[in-house]
Amino acid sequence: METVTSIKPLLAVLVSLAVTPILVSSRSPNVREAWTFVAAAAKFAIVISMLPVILTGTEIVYTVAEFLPGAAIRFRVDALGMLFAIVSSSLWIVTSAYSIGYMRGLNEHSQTRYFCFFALALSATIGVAFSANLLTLYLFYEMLSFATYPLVTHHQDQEARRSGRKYLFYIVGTSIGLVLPAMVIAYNLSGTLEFSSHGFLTGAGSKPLMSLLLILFIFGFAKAAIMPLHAWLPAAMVAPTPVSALLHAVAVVKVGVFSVVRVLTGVFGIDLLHSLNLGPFIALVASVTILMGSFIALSQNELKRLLAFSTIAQLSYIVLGVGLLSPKGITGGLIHIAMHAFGKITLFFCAGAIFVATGKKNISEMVGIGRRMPITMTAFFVASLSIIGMPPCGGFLSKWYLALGSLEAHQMPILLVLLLSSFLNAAYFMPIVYRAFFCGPQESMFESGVKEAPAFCVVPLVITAAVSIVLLFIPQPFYRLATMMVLKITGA
Amino acid sequence: MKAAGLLIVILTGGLLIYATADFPPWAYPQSPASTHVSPRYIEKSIEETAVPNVVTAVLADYRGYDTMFETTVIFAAGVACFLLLRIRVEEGPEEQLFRHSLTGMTIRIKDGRKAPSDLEEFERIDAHWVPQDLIIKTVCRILIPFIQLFALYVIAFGHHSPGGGFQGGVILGASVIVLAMSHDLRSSLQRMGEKVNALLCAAGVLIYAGTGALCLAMGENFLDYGILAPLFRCDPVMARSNGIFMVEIGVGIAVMATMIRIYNNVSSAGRYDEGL
Amino acid sequence: MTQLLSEILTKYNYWIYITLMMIGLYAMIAKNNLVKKIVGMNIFQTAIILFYVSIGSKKGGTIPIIKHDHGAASHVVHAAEYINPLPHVLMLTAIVVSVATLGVALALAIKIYHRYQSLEEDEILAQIREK
Amino acid sequence: MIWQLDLAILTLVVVTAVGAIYIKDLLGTAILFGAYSFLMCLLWSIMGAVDVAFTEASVGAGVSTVFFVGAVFRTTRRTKD
Amino acid sequence: MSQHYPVLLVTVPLLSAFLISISGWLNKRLCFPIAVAALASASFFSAGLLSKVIHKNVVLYRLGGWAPPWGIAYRVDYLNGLVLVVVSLVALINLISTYRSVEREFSEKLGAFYTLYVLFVTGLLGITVTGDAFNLYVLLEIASLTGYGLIAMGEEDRAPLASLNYVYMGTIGACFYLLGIGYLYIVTGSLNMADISAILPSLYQSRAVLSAFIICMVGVWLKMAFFPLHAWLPNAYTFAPSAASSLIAPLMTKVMVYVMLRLMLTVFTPDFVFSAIDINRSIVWLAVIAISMGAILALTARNLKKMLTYIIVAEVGYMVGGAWLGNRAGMTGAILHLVNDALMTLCVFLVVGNIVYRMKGHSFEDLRGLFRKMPFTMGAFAIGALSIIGVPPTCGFFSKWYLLWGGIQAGHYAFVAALLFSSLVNVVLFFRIFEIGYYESPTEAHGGGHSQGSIEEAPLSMLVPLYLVAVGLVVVGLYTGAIVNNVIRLAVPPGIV
Repeated sequence: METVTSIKPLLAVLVSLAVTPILVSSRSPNVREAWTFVAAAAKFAIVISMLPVILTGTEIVYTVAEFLPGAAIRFRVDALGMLFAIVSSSLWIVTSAYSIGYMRGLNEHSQTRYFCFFALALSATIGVAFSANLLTLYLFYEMLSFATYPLVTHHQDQEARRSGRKYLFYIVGTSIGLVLPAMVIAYNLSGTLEFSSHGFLTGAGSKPLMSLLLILFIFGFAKAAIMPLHAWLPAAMVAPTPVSALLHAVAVVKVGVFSVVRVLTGVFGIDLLHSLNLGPFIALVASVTILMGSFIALSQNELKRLLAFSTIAQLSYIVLGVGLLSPKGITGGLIHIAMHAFGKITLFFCAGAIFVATGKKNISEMVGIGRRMPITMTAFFVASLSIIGMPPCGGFLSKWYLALGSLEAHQMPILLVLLLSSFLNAAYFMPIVYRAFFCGPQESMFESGVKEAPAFCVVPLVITAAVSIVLLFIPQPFYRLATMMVLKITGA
Repeated sequence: MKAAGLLIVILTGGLLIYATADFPPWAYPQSPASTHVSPRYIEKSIEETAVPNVVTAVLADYRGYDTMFETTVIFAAGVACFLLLRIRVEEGPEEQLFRHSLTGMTIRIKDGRKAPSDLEEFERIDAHWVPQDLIIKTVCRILIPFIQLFALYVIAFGHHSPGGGFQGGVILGASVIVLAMSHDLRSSLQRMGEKVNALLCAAGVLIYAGTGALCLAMGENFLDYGILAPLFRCDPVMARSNGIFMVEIGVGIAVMATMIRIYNNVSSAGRYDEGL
Repeated sequence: MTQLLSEILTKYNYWIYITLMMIGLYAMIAKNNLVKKIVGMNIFQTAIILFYVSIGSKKGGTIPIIKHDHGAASHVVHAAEYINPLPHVLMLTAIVVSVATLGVALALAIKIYHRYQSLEEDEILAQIREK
Repeated sequence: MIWQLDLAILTLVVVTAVGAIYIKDLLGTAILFGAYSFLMCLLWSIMGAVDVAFTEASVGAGVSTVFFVGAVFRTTRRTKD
Repeated sequence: MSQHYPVLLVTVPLLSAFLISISGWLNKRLCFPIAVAALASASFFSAGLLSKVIHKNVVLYRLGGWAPPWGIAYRVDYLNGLVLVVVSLVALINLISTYRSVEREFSEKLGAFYTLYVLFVTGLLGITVTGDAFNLYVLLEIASLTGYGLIAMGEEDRAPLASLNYVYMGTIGACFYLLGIGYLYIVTGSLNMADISAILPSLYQSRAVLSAFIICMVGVWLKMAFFPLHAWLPNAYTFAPSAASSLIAPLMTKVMVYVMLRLMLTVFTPDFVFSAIDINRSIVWLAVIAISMGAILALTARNLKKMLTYIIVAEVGYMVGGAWLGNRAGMTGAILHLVNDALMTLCVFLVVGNIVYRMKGHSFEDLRGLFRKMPFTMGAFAIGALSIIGVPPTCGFFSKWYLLWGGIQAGHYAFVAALLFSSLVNVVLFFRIFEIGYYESPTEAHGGGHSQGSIEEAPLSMLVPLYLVAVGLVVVGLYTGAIVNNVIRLAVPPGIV
């Protein structure tokens, strides 16, 4: 594996950090938001500029500080990190536009703080994507936890306070209580924390110890919302919708899943998991979460909560894919990072747009909304197809690979889980769409006439919905990156 | 609390008794303490410092650095007492007592009314102390010069006999305290005011540390008095002796001033008005 | 038995210092009055000084002031003839430290009395709790 | 060194120490503490520590006692224990 | 000149203290500049010493020109070189930062305050630099005595009582140390640390040596407030004036931890401490209790400053536990945490100083709406809090890492659990503060007169040093590798693996 040293990963992380002083000091909202855009664009440009190098199979490395042999603050850009970084940095641009529309539309307070911490959170996300070892990953993981706290509790009322507590209790409690000791134990066993393509724990300890470590890691990264540590995610839906959209459909939860994937592939390694036969355990945990999440989502009335439970279920697809330990399954899981991101963010944007335009949060109040907000609801329809996994949307691709993976791994029950889950997805999304469009004029809860949310809200969601469709036909570069990663970790 | 205290005391005592069993017998001449470091002091002190009183030699030369900080401790205590207690009051306490010196009659002035302080025959007396104590006053007045003389002797003769800066300084301070007790605080403050006292405190330790710094400035290690020989126009060994003397003077001044300072603050609760 | 007795006799200074130290320690822990505690503190400190002075003593030794004649400093001095001076030096320091601590402690006690009109710890704590 | 004298002083030292702790009058405590210091000073001069004894006589028995008396004078003599 | 650094380090502040005292009576305006100059030069000398130690070797200095063990000697090695830099820098930063609050609280007695301040620092520097066991005691008394005075000057009524309790406990602690040294002296006849440790190996089985060790340790633990000997600390630090508490809280306990390490590593040597006597596991258990109790007691506090003092109690448990684990990682962690904790504590106590300066109080009620009123102060507080919690890249994480690693290596899982428990409790503690500052708006009674939402930030002279420390937390964290490799690795004796 060739490596080159470049400061670009650090720049990608720091570029959003760098604008925060400007954001704090600027008095005019326009200047502030312009800077946000500049930062987002710059970040995306830096990330994309690394893509050609990565696609040639080279990795980019940059060491900031080494504090112990084998434990440094170091960036390493590989295919998996690149995949995740592209998703999150491109969605930041879209979300910035959406945020402006949403925050101004609702005339929210403390917008400066909001944009500052948003930028911080993005820094942390990119940092996680590019981290070369557990220590760096943990660093940015924690940074993300604390940077998103003010975003989650943006409304500063009692409900936000409760949710904030829950959020911290789950996220920080597990990261300090489970991940930190697991990390120290891993370091004590192997003398390094550096991710490697076949894991660094091979032969380092007995099976019970390895299983313990696995449990500590999987549940420790509670951002992945694997049951029973999922309760923070619905609670965190008190946040403003753009926050929910980017952070809770993309950045935060994906960081959790990404960390789990990194640990499974870079710390344990597929071979070790194979030889210890831990794959079925991971698959089991993921399957339970998928089914439970979908079932609970069926019973939700508040749209954002429904989306939250849907997210919980969808995240576990990714874990499930890796847990299958088969090349196709892993490919499917990795692609799902991108597919789900575009689909779910569209859904959240729609929910936010509905709230901005009508002030409605509950599904039961949305009968007939399709006539009033046709563009929004069309996008909603497209995105839900993607989530369900039906063509012509990108979600189909990832689910297809997951199904292939389960066949490859000879795990029929998993295939059943996937099918059942898709069915459940359809069962909670389709009624919403149906009732939004197909209802009599007398049933409709809205006056006639089209009244969409502000353009700043609508344009982003149209873009992301379109991307969801496009991704089925042009899955590059995500597909390419995922297969590169699979090639690297399985050696196949 | 009492039971807990007793328990702790018994535990600690038990530990100490346990340890004592391994001690060499009391006053055993071959014990490590008597054979390891200290013989050199006894055998070489005259040769190296020309001071027969070994304690003084060790105190101010071999371990002179300790002694500097010991003086600093005293100085710090003085400053701390001042910082803690001193309160500046514009007018005196609520009531003041004045005695008519001819008749012995006492009058009481309340609530800051005009006091007859400008009249010669009235003298201010402490609110808590009424009797006229002519004998004590006179005896003390006679004694104080002798006490002070003795104190100076103790400082100066510390090289050859028990004594030195500390003891002399304390006695010197005590002489002023005796004055304050036999007369009153105000008359001792007249002789040594607060500001003079505070400056003396600092000056005393400054003499000590300054001597050390002088050695440093002349190119030797801190407090290495031998280098001062050219200043004293004598050989390095005598220079050590003289250096010790300088230092002892500093100690004496600092200790004296601090003892007075602590006494003034404690006995008047920081008001510098009516003492013991 | 005789061994025990000789143990007691040869080290009786040490036993006394332990006793005094424990008296002081007990007073500091168990007494309620602030000034009593300060007295205990001083007894505690003097006990340690007694201990050090006991280390210094030497059978057959005299006080550590060298007999000398002016001009004839060259005559040999035997360490065994004089008491160990080092503990004395250390204890001069300790005495001074104890009086310094005493001064500060008394100043504090006076300050406390002016605030609470009491030197009894329990009464003061009760006053604090009432507030 | 006369051991009888030594023993007597040691006993007295303990007695004054206990007395200083237990007497129910702070002025008495101060005075007994002075006596304690002075006995200590005697003890040390018996042991040959003349400089220490000298210091204790002036500091412990002298100035410290005066400080105690001053403090008691500025606060109160009464005590419960 | 540079061969005199060790003594200049101590005597320049000492002489300046006397000058400050004099100028307090003649010209008050000079006090502060003299103090700054003194501590700045002390920082310069300590930095010079550390670089000398790194580039050459151990620095020795004979005071009065007498060779040890007859005279007093200074000995600067990797361990105390590091601590010296920390002490002098923390004292300097705090001095500059608290200039305004000192002016306000002590305008009458400026000279006396700064005299004690500089003397306190002198005492700590002297404790750190000395190689003589008795000299250490004298300097300990200087630091303690000045500390009593500084603490008792708090505006609150309870300060004198808290300080007097500190006097009692501190005196017992110092006397125990003195007694322990006496025991060592009686069996070795020496007071020089290096000399004692050379004589000791033949006496490892002696009961007197064991007792000396225990007594010294108990004394030092009393001084550093190691649970259950911590009773004096919370009140003393809570009621002290803010300028004094932000000086004493970061430094006093840390320097005492240094003394403990010095006793363990140099005087008694690791051979004795970890092999000849078999008590290290039980001491780590004590540390476990200390950490847990510190955390639990902190939960009960209803006052920001008091909460922080209990956190100090827990942190002392960290360091004692780490040092007693008996392996290299634990010892490294203890030393590293000593440095980090000094900075972290300084940071949060400076924040408290700023809050007290503006809000005139430090109970939880005074913190309402503080994020809006003092956003920059609270920003720095957040960094300090994250460091205490142990979030990378702040320095608190890295020392905790070493401590955890040491605990796992030693197989002492209770210690690991206690560390994690206390970190989690710290999260609760600090986020409770954040919640109060973030969600609750000041009540009318407290906000009186001020319009809501207006910024009342502390003056720049307090903010700049605060941010210097806050950024320093991150920088020290990032340079942990360099600190450990160049200094701490060499400070831990090779006997400890």
